[in-house]
Amino acid sequence: MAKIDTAFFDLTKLEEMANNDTVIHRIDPRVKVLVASIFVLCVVSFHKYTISAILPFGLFLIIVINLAEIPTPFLLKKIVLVSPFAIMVGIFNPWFDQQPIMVLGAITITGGWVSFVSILLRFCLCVGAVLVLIASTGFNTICFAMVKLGMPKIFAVQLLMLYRYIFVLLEEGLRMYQAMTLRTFDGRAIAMRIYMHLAGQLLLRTLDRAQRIHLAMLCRGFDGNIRVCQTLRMAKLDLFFFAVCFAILLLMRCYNIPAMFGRLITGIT
Amino acid sequence: MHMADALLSPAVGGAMWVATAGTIFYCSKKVKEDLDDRKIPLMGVLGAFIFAAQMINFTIPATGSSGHLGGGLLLAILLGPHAAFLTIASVLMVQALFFADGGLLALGCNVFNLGVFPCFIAYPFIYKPIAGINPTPLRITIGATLGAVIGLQLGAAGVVLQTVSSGISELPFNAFISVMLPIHLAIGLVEGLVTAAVVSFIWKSRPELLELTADTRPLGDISLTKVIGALGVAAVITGGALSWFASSSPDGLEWSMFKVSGHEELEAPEKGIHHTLAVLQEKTSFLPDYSFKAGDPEAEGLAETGSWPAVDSGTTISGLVGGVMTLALALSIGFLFRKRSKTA
Amino acid sequence: MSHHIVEVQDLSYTYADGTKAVDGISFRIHHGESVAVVGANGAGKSTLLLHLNGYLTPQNGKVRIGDFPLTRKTIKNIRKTVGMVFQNSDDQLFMPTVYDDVAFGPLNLGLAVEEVEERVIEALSRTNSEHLKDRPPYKLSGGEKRAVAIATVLAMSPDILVMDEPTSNLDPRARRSLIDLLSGFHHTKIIATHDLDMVLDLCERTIVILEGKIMADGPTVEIFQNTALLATCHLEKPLRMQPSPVIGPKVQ
Amino acid sequence: MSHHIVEVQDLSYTYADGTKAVDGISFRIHHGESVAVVGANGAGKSTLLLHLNGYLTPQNGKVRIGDFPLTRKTIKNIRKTVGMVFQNSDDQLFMPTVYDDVAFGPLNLGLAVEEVEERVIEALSRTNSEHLKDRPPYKLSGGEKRAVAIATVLAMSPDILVMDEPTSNLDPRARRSLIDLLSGFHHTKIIATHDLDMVLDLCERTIVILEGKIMADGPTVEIFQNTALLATCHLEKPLRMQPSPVIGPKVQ
Ligand SMILES: Nc1ncnc2c1ncn2[C@@H]1O[C@H](COP(=O)(O)OP(=O)(O)OP(=O)(O)O)[C@@H](O)[C@H]1O
Ligand SMILES: Nc1ncnc2c1ncn2[C@@H]1O[C@H](COP(=O)(O)OP(=O)(O)OP(=O)(O)O)[C@@H](O)[C@H]1O
Ligand SMILES: [Mg+2]
Ligand SMILES: [Mg+2]
Repeated sequence: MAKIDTAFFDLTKLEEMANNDTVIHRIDPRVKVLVASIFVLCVVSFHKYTISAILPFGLFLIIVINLAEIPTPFLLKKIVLVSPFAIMVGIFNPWFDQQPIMVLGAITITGGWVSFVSILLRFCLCVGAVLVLIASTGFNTICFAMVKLGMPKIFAVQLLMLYRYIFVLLEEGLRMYQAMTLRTFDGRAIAMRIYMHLAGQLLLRTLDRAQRIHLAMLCRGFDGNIRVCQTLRMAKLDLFFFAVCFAILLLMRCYNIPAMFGRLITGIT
Repeated sequence: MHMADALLSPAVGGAMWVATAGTIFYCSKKVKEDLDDRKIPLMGVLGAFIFAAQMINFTIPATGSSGHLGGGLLLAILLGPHAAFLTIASVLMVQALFFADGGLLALGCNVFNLGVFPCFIAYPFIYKPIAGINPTPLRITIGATLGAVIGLQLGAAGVVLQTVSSGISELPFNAFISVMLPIHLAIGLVEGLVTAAVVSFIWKSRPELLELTADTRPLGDISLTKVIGALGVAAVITGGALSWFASSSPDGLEWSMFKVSGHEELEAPEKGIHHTLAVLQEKTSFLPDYSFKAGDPEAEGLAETGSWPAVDSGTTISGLVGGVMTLALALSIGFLFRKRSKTA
Repeated sequence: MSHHIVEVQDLSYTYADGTKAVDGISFRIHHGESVAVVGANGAGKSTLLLHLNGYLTPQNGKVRIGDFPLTRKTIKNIRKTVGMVFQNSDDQLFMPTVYDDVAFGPLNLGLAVEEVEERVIEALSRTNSEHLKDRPPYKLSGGEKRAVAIATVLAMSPDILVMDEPTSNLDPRARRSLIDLLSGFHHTKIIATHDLDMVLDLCERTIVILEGKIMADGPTVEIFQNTALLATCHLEKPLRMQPSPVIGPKVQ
Repeated sequence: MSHHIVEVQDLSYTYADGTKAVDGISFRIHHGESVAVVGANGAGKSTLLLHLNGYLTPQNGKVRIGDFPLTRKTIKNIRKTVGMVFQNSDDQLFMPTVYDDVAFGPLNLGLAVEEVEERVIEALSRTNSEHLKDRPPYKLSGGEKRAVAIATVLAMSPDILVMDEPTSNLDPRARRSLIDLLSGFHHTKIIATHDLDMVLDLCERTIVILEGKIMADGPTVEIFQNTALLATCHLEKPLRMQPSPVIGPKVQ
């Protein structure tokens, strides 16, 4: 079936999760956006051969996922779905970088394999972080948070509008796609020639719709400025949460905790 | 093709973020100055349209593979470059958040690659001069196809540059670009044809809509010098950020300098295919491997930061043991939560 | 205030492609009247309505709303006076939540936040949709969307309500509750529709349009009894005025 | 050929987001029957119809069309047998001209060009829209679009016609001519609609759905006289079965 069905599903599913009410959901969205950004920045800032030092970040993520009660199978499925590009690019590392990095008995592990695993790890963590952010916050709230963090308002307004009409247009597109499929019989994706007509038709309707929406806005006193009464209140608890997360992330970034831990256990220095 | 966080270094990702954010601010100001309040709903709805249209795949004739609408150039034609850039940024942001296409850090790169080139290069310098003020279907087709192809080639080159200069992937510049460009040539052709068809369709059926939406002012609006200037600023920012990161971690700089000079101390394996590839990479990656922080080798875990080729089995084993334990801890935490939520 | 609240004089409008959608229409609608505009598909109903709130400015002729002739200068005031409910509610609900959407207009009027809140709550409760406050519009059913769309308009406290096909795509119950809702309003109402049974319930006066021209303008009941007129204008008697079918005509 | 032509057994469908749109529906429709599917907004009518032409494959339960159970293998045949007319004709007409659009299906069937031409002309003439042949679909009126949409389906010579709200947004005359058109077809017809008066004219049997479940299935006239049932299912008696309003109730 077409991607368009799944897109609809993903959007509604994530939006639904965002309507939950957990500790993580209640945190101020600005804090969440910032923590997610710092998280990603920390993860990607490790050297390319790093594996063990990144693992604690996974731990952090798993704790947040569970606190936010986000279903793990769903997340895993999404991560796998988008992995091809990272894997495709990363898979060349073992080939180009055959520098031995460690020897475990008879097996020599090359730098390429280590950095490949590292890429996959980073990938899962970064994608995970984004999905957790959206699933625990919701798109509109993220937008408001970004405005508070300095995003231009006009950008935010059309972003909100885009999000609002994605649902309408996906449905419209889906129905056109259904109508077309029902008169084709070989079950393959649609021909490019047909697609052009489909897209043109949809665009025409979209442009007309834009005019009607503009009219609707004008009728209600729209003058180029969008005013929204949305109040975000940063509570002490939010600041505390931010401080704690920041400290933890920094700690994990600066110290290779697993290695330290391992040294402690094995007694090797 | 979307850049992914996992392949980016913070320096490159950060620099691209700054450049993109700057462009967003600039365009927001421009659109606001435009005082055309029709554009706000139009941008939103057209963004949603691009999003929906991209979700329908079609087969590319004679190849059997499937493609989808790109949208950058189409938006520029319908909205003018500034509004189009904002719209593309929005579409990519929604995709990054909901479909994990790319990621938070890579968003900067993706918006840059898929937005700047079509809006500020392909549209004003290729599509517009060719299509002219009184377009014909032929002019539209040529302009859109060429514009899309060139825009996408630049975008693909952007992906390659960003990947290579991040240095997480080992792909050498030459090999990578010689794969990316031809692939995106094909994609660009398809995208161009679809864009052309869609624009011609609107132009034929409701010409007034194009007049209504398109930036009717001629080229003077964005001059070549301005664009080159903006790109130059972006490049300077990139370079500045890079060298700042580099100088703040002298070890990393030193390390890459050694690598470039092929210094003996590094004892890199300088023979056979590795040697040639290494040389190739040195020659081609004009932004060498900068690393963000390699300051404290002890804290980094010597084996992993790999002050090349130190194979310290002790550190390695403790890293391994600790890593396995972390993993086990992670799994058990997940398991515990699951159990609790089931009993609750 | 002027005695007649909506006045259209010899209005014409031609679209860019040459379609003459409105062709010399004149009428007056008084304060508190409820008027139906009916006619075939493409007769020009929607185009006419677009003039009443100043989205289209007259190419020919005049439009007067209350004390103001419709000009570039008065448009802003006129849009405050005239509230328009669209055929497709999705076009009208463009904000992230129902609350934001209803608050959009009052905020643009420059009201204080508390007053905005008050208006929103009042508008939502008048359309019985207070419980939908925090929902995003795409999660509403067709009937709920229509009710919220009306609330967005009411929040501007307009004097005149203009509606384009308010009952389309609603199930019978949702249609009925909409009609009940509208009959409770004491605004001047102008409704373009194909649902002649609703006209029978809501409007004492009907204007019939054919190809951009007024064919009849008078009391609803009189017009609906003029079978010849209805036939030329692509209309039919309202279903309730048609003979009830023989029960069980087709069971084999 | 099988005696009963459409058979649905214990069909359920849950959308990816967890909405249970169809919940254990079973019925049999015989050759030549004309059946209405009615129910509130969101009752699951459209979802049910999408199963009958193989756009959705059953998650639970079975669908049999003619001699074939609906499976991945038989989909092709089933799509040929079942023609579907959508609620919004714009969704269905996407080719540059009416001719191309009607020819789209037959061409996909792999027919020879002459035969395609023949079929197109025949389908267009059966819906009285031959004169629209070379017009682009987006320039047609609502009623014309609906007629062409039906022609696109007829060109595939289906045995069964499935229609989702065929009369929505049509003016009274266009609605009437559609009803006349449909009553002239001898196909098996399955029509989901809110227009109960049309049901009265076209369908001898009605299936009432509420929240994905069948609440009633029987002769139309019986169902429409069961006021209690109609009320629980968000429906009302067809307008023609409602009392005619007192003439002139509201003229002031
Ligand atoms: N944007 C437009 N450009 C060109 N022609 C248009 C446009 N909008 C409407 N028309 C044409 O103007 C005429 C009147 O259209 P209008 O939408 O006012 O009719 P209507 O009475 O509202 O019809 P319906 O009952 O189908 O809503 C029609 O012939 C239509 O095709
Ligand atoms: N693609 C989808 N994804 C998720 N839920 C959906 C989807 N399509 C429909 N639904 C939901 O399934 C239920 C049944 O919808 P359906 O469209 O079948 O109702 P319907 O009876 O045709 O309503 P209407 O009379 O308004 O056309 C509704 O609750 C609807 O919100
Ligand atoms: Mg209309
Ligand atoms: Mg439906």
